[in-house]
Amino acid sequence: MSKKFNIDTVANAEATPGQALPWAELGLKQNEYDRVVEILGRRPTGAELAMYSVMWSEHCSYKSSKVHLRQFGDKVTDAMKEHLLVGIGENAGVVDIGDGWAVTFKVESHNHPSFVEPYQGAATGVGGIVRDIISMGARPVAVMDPLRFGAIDHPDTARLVHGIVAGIGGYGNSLGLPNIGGEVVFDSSYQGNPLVNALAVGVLRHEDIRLANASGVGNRVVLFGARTGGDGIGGASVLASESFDDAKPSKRPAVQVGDPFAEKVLIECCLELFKASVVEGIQDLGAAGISCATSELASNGDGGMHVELTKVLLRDPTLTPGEILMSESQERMMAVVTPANAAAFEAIMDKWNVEYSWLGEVTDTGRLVIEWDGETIVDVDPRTVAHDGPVYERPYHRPAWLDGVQADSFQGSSPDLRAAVLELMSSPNMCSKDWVTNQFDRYVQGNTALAMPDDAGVIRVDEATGLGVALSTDANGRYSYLNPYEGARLALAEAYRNVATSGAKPLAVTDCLNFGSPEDPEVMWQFAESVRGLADACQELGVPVTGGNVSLYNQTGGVAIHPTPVVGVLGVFDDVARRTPSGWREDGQAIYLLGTTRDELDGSEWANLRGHLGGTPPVVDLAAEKTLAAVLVNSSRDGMIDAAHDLSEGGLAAALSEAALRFGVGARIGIDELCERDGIDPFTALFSESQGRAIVSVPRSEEVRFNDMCTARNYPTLRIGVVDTENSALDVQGHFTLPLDELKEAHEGTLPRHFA
Amino acid sequence: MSVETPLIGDFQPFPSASAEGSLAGVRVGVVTFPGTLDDRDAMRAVRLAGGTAISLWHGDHDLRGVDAVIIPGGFSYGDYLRAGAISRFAPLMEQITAAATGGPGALPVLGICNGFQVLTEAHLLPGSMIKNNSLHFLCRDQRLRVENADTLWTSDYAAGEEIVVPLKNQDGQFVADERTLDELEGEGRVVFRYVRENPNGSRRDIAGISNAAGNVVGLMPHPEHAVEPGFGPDSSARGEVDLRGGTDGLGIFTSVLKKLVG
Amino acid sequence: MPRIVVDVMPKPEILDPQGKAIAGALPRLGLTGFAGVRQGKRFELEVAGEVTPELLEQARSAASTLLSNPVIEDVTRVEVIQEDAE
Amino acid sequence: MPRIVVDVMPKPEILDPQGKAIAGALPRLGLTGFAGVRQGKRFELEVAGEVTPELLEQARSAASTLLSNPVIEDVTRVEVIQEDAE
Ligand SMILES: Nc1ncnc2c1ncn2[C@@H]1O[C@H](COP(=O)(O)OP(=O)(O)O)[C@@H](O)[C@H]1O
Ligand SMILES: [Mg+2]
Repeated sequence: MSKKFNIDTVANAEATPGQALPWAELGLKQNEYDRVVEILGRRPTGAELAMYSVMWSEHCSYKSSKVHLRQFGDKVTDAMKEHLLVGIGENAGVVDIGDGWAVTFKVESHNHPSFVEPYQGAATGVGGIVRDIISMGARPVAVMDPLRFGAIDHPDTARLVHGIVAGIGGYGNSLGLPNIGGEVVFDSSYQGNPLVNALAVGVLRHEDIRLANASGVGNRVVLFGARTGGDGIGGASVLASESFDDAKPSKRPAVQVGDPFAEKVLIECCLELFKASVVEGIQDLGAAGISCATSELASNGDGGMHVELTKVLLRDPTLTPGEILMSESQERMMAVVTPANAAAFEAIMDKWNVEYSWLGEVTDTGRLVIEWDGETIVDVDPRTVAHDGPVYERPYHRPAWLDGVQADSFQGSSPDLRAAVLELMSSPNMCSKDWVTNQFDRYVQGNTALAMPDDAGVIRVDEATGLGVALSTDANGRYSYLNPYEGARLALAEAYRNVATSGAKPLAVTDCLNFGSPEDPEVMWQFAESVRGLADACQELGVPVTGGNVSLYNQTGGVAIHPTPVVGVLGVFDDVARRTPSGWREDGQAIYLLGTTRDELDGSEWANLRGHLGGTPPVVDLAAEKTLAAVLVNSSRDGMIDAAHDLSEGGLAAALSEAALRFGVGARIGIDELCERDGIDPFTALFSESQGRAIVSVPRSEEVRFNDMCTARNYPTLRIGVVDTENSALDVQGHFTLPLDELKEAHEGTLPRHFA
Repeated sequence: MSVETPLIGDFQPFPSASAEGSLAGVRVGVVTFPGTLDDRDAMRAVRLAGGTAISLWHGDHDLRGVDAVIIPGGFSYGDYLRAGAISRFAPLMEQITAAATGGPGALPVLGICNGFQVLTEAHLLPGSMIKNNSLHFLCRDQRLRVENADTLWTSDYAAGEEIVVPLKNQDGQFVADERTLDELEGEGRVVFRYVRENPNGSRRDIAGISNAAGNVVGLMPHPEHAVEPGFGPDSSARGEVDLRGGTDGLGIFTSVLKKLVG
Repeated sequence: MPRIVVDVMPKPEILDPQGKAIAGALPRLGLTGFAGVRQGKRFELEVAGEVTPELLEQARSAASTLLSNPVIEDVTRVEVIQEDAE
Repeated sequence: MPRIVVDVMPKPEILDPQGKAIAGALPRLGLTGFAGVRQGKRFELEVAGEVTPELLEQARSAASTLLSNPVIEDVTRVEVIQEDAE
């Protein structure tokens, strides 16, 4: 039984061309609305208007970013495609990791919802990205969470930190997905606009890849999972008042509430569907809900679909057709099933107690036709909804203020080094993130070979061989603020280096581009430069972008966040038993510093602690990064190193401190030779953030072999110390000694002090 | 209907950790409820200990002839209402309850984390779990003392031996009235105790208990995540620093296998 | 639609960590007048037709078997509410 | 000791996963008479002395700031209870 609405049918639209529609309230521009009318050759119905308006939104259509994002495809060489099974454009990219195994991974943002309702916003962010992974036919195996908050001591920060961290954990832990890494950064530029990015990775056999398309005329279309409610359509209630007949619509929820239990059941249920081969194509429902799922499935398949919308199971019976099409209720999936498999499909739904409803079927008409109670309310070419959205070449220009900022290089007087290291390691960005990461399950599934606080998360894929993957996500908004082109390249370089530091060979990239308003030409320039930088850098390193997400309008008032291109790199291991931890363990091992240290303090954590942001970020040399990665991966594979930690934010001071604290094992370090070789002072040696560097610990028996390898590759190497298990301290000889207890207390006290 | 928890690749056969082939004849059932998470991990642990793991589905009415049952961790039914409250009413729980309370030779049952919560809700074990004192989910490597090494699930340990296994939960604070607590202590039914630090406020540092007959044991920390070198905690109570090398939890699984063979 | 309300509170002798946390937070908001806080649960069971005695019996049974755990909680109320107001 | 009771329920239009799970479980216990379940919270604020109007105001303020999340929940009651019974 369907509610009686005074619905706007196609026939009615044809009969009443002059009827005014609330397109502006739904976010369409005049030219966009005119284009819809032109495509249809008539005014849209209310339901069609709903579909076009959500699908043509910035979020779904990438209308401002599309012209730039093309570079990710255009700059991919054939060699880079070698491991790509599914590239950009699908729900998530799929990468071949050998032995018939593949992985799929992607990072997405849930920034705005998390500011409004931190717990649910973050939770549903995890839920959404995990459904993307499921829809490729994969079993999700891990999540990560790059986060950005405002200043640590701002009165609103605790609310966001508590809610967001609990939400990430509440959802991910309940799904049984180990959290294997992420970021926590505090910076006042994110005050009114925290960033909540969530990454998920899944595993599948090559033959199990599922693409979201509706093909096979006569195949049936089914919606399953949670019921459809009024979630996420707050602004669209203008439609409700248009078409509602007898009663006032109930209130539409301002936020979405996640049900991780329902999603966990959905995961198992989908995997059983895949295993039993009873679905042809499958599509997750995220933003734009049924509008998105039907139009994308149809346009990626045989081109036609017929749907009876009254069949949708509702949580709120007052929803109008347009609202049903736009609803963003969580934990739903849509599938295409052959008639012969329908009974098997239903049996699996019943086993897992999942609700479903058969909505319609695949046709060859080239039209997406949606009926309500037998009357046609949508009749469109699905491609025009899903793929032919507006594309903008937004104007952009380099900000005039940038010259001034770049000229303002950091001028610090040399501080007391011991105090400076303690200050750095207890600072909000460099302190231990245990208070956060202890709220996440890193053990579940039993395949986590490396996780926080090591450089990358490592997951075993194949229990028989040890085949596995490593992942790291990185971004530095300050670097990107100083130079967005270089900033994006630096983000990739760091993630790539982190993966290689763990011992994995980097293979592929995902990214989440968090920026301010594209309508601001200076922000648009930051965006364009970042994409150009990332695409160039991917080409130079030979790792393709397989998918990602763009989040624009991250600003409060007129002030945008620092440009924050979060980059995730995936690497592969033949055997995860070879992974390298970041901390020292064995007494007497030699500690080497790889790479060259320059005077590069602009944009650094140390400058940040002094309230300075100016100059130019560290130089990126991707050829050097490639060599460094090869050194790290080979020495891990050949058993030449026992520990490795890359140098990034906080430089050598941070890397040494973290390597010592990892297992509570100290070292004796000498930096004088380094200072002499690189022509720098001890302060620069410790706090500069020059790229292309890592520290490794080498067993005595391997030193010759290790040195030979570095020499052969012509990579700068310097023995800077030895691991010392006897004396529990970080001893930088001639400069200071820091007992590990004192360092640990400084490092671990900060987050509990603010949030516990 | 009984179906294995679906996998993308099926379990890979891997060499049994045990040389005693006879252990492989012991069939240990691992129950999956909707929302169970650590079922595959518990099955892996059984296999690494040398036994044969059998998947059991909550909706079945049949224990498939298993010699012992593990109710694994997770968030069955989302932990909504109370952890374990809804799962307790599953058809399979009736079979388990009947078999576990059947006098001498009763079915050995181990509840881990959510499984422990299910066992208390089902009244197979006394007490209950409330939210951690911190109100947060807490994941960390936890040191425990094996207080009672005479149960079916702990006989491979020495009484007083310490072990390190992962702990991960939100509702892990064990509570019971004073009389029950005294009774548990008096009868030697406190099987595991938190040492060094009580992570959640549990009464008398209790981490795990048994029923009076000793065949049903529940504990909050996760021994099944400390059974395989390379994938366990970073430390072991044996003291060495090793990357994810801790396997102190394996004894729980070898204990029951050996008892059932012996 | 009539509803049956079931209130469940933690037993007085059980320390209630959530209540304790709230009691600790109140003074920080300048709300200093309370001696303690306890947090319990309130369930609303919706009834499609009329509330029969048999249905009320069902609700009582639900309250004591499923909705509460007698080891840590007490059912403090099972009551019919006719309208949207109490 | 007098107490002030605060009831907080999920907004009707908001998904209530807990209520949904309970509603799904009831029929399995043979309790089939309910059309739906919603789970909310019930707080009892203990008052040391007398409940002054000012204290009730404090309770209302606690209810709307700390005890409920106005984005997803409604405060459905703030009321004084004198004795142990309601
Ligand atoms: N929000 C988070 N979730 C999970 N892990 C995190 C989070 N924030 C930081 N971490 C982990 O803490 C460790 C230190 O973080 P970071 O200093 O940013 O690493 P790196 O400099 O190597 O990129 C890493 O292992 C990282 O994955
Ligand atoms: Mg690193």
